[in-house]
Amino acid sequence: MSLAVDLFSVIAVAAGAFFFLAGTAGLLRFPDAFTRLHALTKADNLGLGLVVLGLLPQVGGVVAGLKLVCIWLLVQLSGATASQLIARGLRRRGAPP
Amino acid sequence: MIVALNVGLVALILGLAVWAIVAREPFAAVVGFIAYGLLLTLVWVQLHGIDVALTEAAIGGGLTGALLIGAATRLRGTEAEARAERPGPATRWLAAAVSVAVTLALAACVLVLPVPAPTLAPEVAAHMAATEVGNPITSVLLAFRAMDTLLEAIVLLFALIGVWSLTPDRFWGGRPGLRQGYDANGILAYAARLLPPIGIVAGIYIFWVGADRPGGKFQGATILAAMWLLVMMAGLADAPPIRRTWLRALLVAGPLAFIAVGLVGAVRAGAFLAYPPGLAKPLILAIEFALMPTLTLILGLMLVGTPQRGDTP
Amino acid sequence: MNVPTLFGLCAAALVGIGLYGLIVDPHPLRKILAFNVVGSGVFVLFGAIARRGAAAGMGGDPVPQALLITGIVVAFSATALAVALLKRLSDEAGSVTLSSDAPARAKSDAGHD
Amino acid sequence: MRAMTEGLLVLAVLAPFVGLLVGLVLGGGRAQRLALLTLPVGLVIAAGIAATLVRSGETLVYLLGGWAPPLGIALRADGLSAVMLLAVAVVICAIGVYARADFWNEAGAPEARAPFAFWLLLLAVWGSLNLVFVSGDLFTLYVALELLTFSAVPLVCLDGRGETLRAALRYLLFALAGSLLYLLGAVLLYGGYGTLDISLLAGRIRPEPIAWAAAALMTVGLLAKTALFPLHIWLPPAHAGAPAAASAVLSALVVKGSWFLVVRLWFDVMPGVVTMPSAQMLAGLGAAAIVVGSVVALRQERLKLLVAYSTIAQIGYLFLMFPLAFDAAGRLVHGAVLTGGLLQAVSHATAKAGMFMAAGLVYAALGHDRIADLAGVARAMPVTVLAFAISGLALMGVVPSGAYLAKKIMLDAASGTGQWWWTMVLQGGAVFTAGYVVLVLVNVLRRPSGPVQLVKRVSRLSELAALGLALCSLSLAFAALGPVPGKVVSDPLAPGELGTTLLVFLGGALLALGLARRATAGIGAAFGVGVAFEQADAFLRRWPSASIALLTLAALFGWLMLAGAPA
Amino acid sequence: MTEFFLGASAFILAMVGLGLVRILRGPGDADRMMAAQLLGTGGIAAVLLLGTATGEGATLDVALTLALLAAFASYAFVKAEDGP
Repeated sequence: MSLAVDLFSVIAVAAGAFFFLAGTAGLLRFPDAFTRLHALTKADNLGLGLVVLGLLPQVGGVVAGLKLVCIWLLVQLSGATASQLIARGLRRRGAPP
Repeated sequence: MIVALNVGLVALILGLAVWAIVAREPFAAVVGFIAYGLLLTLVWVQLHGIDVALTEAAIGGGLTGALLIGAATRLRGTEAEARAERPGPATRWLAAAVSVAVTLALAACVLVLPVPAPTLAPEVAAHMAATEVGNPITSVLLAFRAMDTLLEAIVLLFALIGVWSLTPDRFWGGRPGLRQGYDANGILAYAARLLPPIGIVAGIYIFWVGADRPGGKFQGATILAAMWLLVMMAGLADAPPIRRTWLRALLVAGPLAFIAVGLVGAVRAGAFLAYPPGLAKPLILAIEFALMPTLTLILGLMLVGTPQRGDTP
Repeated sequence: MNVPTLFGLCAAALVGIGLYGLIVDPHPLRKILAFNVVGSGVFVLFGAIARRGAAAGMGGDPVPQALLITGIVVAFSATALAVALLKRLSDEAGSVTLSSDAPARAKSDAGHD
Repeated sequence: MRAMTEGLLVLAVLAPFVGLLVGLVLGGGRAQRLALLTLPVGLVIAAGIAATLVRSGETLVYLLGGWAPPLGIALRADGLSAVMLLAVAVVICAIGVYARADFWNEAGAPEARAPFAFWLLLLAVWGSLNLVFVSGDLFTLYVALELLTFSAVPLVCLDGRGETLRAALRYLLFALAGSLLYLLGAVLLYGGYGTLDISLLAGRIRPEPIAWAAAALMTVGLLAKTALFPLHIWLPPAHAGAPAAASAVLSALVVKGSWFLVVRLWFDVMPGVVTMPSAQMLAGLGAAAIVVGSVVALRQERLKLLVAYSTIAQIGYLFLMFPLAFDAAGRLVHGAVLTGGLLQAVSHATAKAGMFMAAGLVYAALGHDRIADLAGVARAMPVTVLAFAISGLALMGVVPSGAYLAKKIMLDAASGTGQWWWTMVLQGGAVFTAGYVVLVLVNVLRRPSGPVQLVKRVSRLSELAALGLALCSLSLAFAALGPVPGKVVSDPLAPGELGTTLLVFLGGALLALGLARRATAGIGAAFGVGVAFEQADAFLRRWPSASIALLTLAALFGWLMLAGAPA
Repeated sequence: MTEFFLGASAFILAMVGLGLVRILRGPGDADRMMAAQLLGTGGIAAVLLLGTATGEGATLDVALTLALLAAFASYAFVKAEDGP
């Protein structure tokens, strides 16, 4: 049982790490600011989500698990609001979309 | 693995520190510095200072970042003037030489630090029971070295008085910062309605666990201050005019309560800031509780800055 | 090399980097930034020293760790005061240079002549 | 009963702070009345501490929270602390009386910014200084230093003009650099010895790399805050630009806080670590400060800047005692020389406050303070000019001033230890001081070409406060005669003494003639020297030069301690 | 398991570092701000992994604080940029 749980954690965290890699690769390869940031947002949030998923069975305890999920949700929320605000500011000043 | 992690962390930190110093534009330097603050949090985790990591995350990651970003954006027009004053290569080399000398001397000191390292951990462990709290950091901050914590609150207050004393005369007593626009359907207003309830719970939670686990009034108050600022930035609430008596009363309530408890100790337990046996934990919690609103207000107001308009909203 | 020594050396480097910036960068905001880098270097050094003192079941010496929290707060207050002063200077004088010399001389004479 | 008297140490710190906290809530005129009420209370507390100390003869110790160091923090007051506490209380009270005229919030009127801030900051400076004097813990001292800086910086720019804001920012940034170096040293000491308590450290510290590095870093950090030449980058614009009452606080008191800490460190924490060569260098910087500060003071066109530069010279004086206080075994010891140094600090604190107050009154009355246009002021405001003159005499070390007695003690030590060069500096320093005092007096005593136009009547109370402090400084020798060995001042009115005083005046007059900006530009060579000094000062007060000097000095101090250490 | 978490943490940190190098160079301030915001996500992941590896439960609170204040600098930036 413990082995299966550990295996699940390893796979999820590894997948999360992969998404961080993908996000960074996109960042280095994509041509313009908007696509770059778009790619990075998606990849990083997925990456963090998978890491959180992988850690859920490891932290031991419902409260800690709730905290983990809460952290993920908060990052989602702040990422979404901040990128929207910044993008809107960019457009208002007439930067190329 | 842990070695690779630490070496990588150190390399990143040094790189970001260099970036914060040499970047061409102040804004780029400030962004680098914010990332630097984030990595410092990791350093504190690695050095087993979770309380410090919490403080760094709240202050370094949140408040200092917002403060510097705001300043860098506002001062964008002043870069050219400063660049013209950049010292010549001879001065820069000399500066580099003396800085390297200091680094080398410090490095030498680090390498000759005595083994075994002197430590007060056993002393703290031996006397912690008398303070009735489970977090050694809280024991130090509110019992063994309570004076420092009282002074810390007073330092913050002095800095706030300093910030206020810069007010243009015509605005004295008025509201700090600029009037913030309010857009009911805006994204910021959305965030400012959603985040603060979570933030307030988290802030109070971190304050509450501080007695027995990493956390405490200061870290909690920083989070609360950040939430208050968010609400103000979104235009949902306005900063209070600084002449309000209730505001000023709250600003001094924490330190005054701290001093009052200290004086009670002088009468009942034989020394200023001593706690009568059995009452240590409730008194410590009372002090922290009294300090929370004070610290929250001071931190928030310090970030909003100098009054720039009159009393009217 | 053990962890405290590694971070101790890192701290020494941070202090040097920050001091260099403090000396050469003419912009006050950059000096404030450099001050914070030096400060964090001092704090990391103290943190490394605290970690060396791990004993009695604690991951580090709690006394320096508690002092670090106070130190961070003090550094933050200093930053906030300096930034407020800098903003006000920029509003009032329209320039933020620190280099103008013996400034009281010209101004107060002009004010009363 | 004993605990009661030692509790005075806590009260000395708390009284100003509580006054400030409550004043902040009361606001406006009530804050100011509360501040004025706190002044005598603080004075009584300081006097109580001094009286207790004299009676018991041993250091007062108060364990905060009942926790003994190294875990807890101890407050301590020895003779050094008590004298400083008392001196600061007296000067603050006089400044309070003086400032009533400039910073007055009418009872019914709405709260005004500058007066409100001034009274709160005055209490803030006071509490912070008291904490510096009584704290026995290096980290608490760091916090105290920052408290002092945070309360002193806003005083500089109370008028809100761009120039003073710039001076304040420069002061803040340089002082912060200094505090970081101090903190770095304290951190190293904890890493090496596991305590921050002064008396425990004194027992554990040994001459070795960590102690040398810490001593060097802490010393230069404090010197930056004290503005010892060549680290005086921030002082002239800050002290000259502030309102007169604030200048008096800054110049007379605030710089003494960090100076006091240098004394504490060298004499009480690491007397076995610092070496004779490093003390010689410290005093050498002091000598340079006297020469440069005095000559540049002579070159000033404005009275307040002249007084600010003279502060730089007087700060130099305060460091002359270090090489003279070593005993035969090469250790720094408490003794007559330290008493002399302390006396000097107290007489400077009182005289310098009096001098800045007088200069401020002249400025307020005339609406300017151009030295060349001061003719007739002596007749128009005799009490103010008298206060300035007496402060000047006290600074020069004329009988029976405290500075005179201090100089005597140090001359005695210099000849006793064969350090003839300090005899020269001590005597020469008085001549330099006489130079700028004579310069100002000659100008105010000149007959005006027309009637003197006063734009404002100055408050008689303010004038008396300045005069009182000046007289205080001039008569300090009487007060201090007790603890000083009698032979030093056998006969202060002997013909020889009077002759020396006359010589000092004569030398000062010559200097003023040769170096002052306007007086006699004809004396070519001397004029060139004056310009050269001005340029050197301007160069050193550029930010990069000053900060490089700061770190270079740290390296030099470290090296001198390392090289001079017993093998 | 501990080793694996540490390794994953180091890996994500390396990615964060690589991204930083690219983004700090600009060109625009908005890019930089966004980058700092997003790299915070990687930092939070690293803290979580590190905390789990060392078994220090309180690191969760550190990550929680970071997550709460993650967007704070960005908000300040937008406000300062757009004016009140």
